[in-house]
Amino acid sequence: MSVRVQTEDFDVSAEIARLTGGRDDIGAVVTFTGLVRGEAGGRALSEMTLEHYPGMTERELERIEADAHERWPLTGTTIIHRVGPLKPADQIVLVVAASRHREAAFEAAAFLMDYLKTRAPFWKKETGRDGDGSWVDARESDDAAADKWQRRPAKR
Amino acid sequence: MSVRVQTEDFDVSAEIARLTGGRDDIGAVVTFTGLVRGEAGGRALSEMTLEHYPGMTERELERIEADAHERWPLTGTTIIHRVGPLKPADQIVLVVAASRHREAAFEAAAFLMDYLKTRAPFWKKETGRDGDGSWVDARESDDAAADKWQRRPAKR
Amino acid sequence: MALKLLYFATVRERLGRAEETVDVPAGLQTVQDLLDWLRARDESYAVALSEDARIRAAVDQVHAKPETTIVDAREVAFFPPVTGG
Amino acid sequence: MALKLLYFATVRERLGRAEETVDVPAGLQTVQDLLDWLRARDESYAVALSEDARIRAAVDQVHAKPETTIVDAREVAFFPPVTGG
Repeated sequence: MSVRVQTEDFDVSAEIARLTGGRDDIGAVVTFTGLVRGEAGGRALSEMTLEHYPGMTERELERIEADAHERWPLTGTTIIHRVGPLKPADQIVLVVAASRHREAAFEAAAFLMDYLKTRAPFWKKETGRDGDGSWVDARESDDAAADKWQRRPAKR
Repeated sequence: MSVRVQTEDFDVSAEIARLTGGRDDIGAVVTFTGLVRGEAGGRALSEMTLEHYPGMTERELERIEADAHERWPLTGTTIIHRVGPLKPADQIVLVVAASRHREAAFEAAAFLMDYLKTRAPFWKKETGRDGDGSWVDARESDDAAADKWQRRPAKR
Repeated sequence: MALKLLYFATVRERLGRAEETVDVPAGLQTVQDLLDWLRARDESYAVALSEDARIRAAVDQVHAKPETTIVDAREVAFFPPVTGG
Repeated sequence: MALKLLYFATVRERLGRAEETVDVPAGLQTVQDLLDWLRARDESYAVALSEDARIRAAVDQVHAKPETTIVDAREVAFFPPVTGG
């Protein structure tokens, strides 16, 4: 299990290798990479700034990760979230879930993202090409996505 | 859309970059990497050989990929499957799905794997450390996983 | 009781500060009590922590509800719904 | 009618060959007809293409069912259920 909050970019292959290196009991690795889009609600963006709550962020991500390990038989997970100023097409977030079987890896990666979106204390501010800054509104669909895991059975 | 059947290994980061490079309308990239496990049914393995049906394999993977693009609004997909002799911990298969939103990327990647497992003409032969070779049996759970997409609604 | 307060995103911008330490009356028991006390204290809090703004709170770096206790808390944070990922 | 037959995995190993071209009687209409004809032709086919082996087929590189036509087909492949991924 590993959680990192950083300004630097990340390399997906290197993060996969970090989980799989030196072992041969992993059959499936699923990664999710979130990227900054250059447009939001019809507005062209020049920058996206990620604010967070140092200390709580790491603790919350670790709780989410531990929750995933209780629900699925995982051989490893990684969560990396960037903070600070980012540009369109930059990578923002990476989630990696490794398991013996693909179902657990897929479900755990989706779960980690759904929970991260609604629980980890990050806030996005978009700056338009016109120079105007505005905070991103939380999406109700993200709450619904996180809520659906409440109904799911445990370990499979 | 891109399909490759090859003996060489692949690099996940490079494949992500191939889909995202030069554009800023992608918000989510999901990858699935399948790896050779060193053990099967309690037997330690020394090698796994992938046989396939040249020509049909590529056509079938392209059909599966086109099917995913009909079901979800994807900005790009990649399927790479290795053939020939592989060792435990080697990468076997890569699926990449890119979209504006994470739900489509996650679902399409899972769909591609489920369909690939039941439709693409590959066959695995495992060689134990004892030198005995045996063909892998198809799992009924794979058929069930592929069947569940028949009940899903189209484009979202 | 000295309590560290932290503000993020819109709340931070509206208040014009990221954190402060305040002396809160001993009678305050919950996050809701603290919110009500702050709002009554100064117009700037009433605006920044307005009920319309869907303000969320964390007590000692754990997500909190209005009824969560703040007794013995070291820090309380106020912020809008999170938007990471 | 000259038809190219391809065999994979267990079927290939049991038959001892990966492909062959056979002259099939004009009356054969479907994959099932072809299977029955092959099985009756030689004991080695009866074993390699045994009904117990859950044999699958493809006609001109498209998955086929027992009732799929082989009229005008260029190649037919027989193999066990696929196990890639």
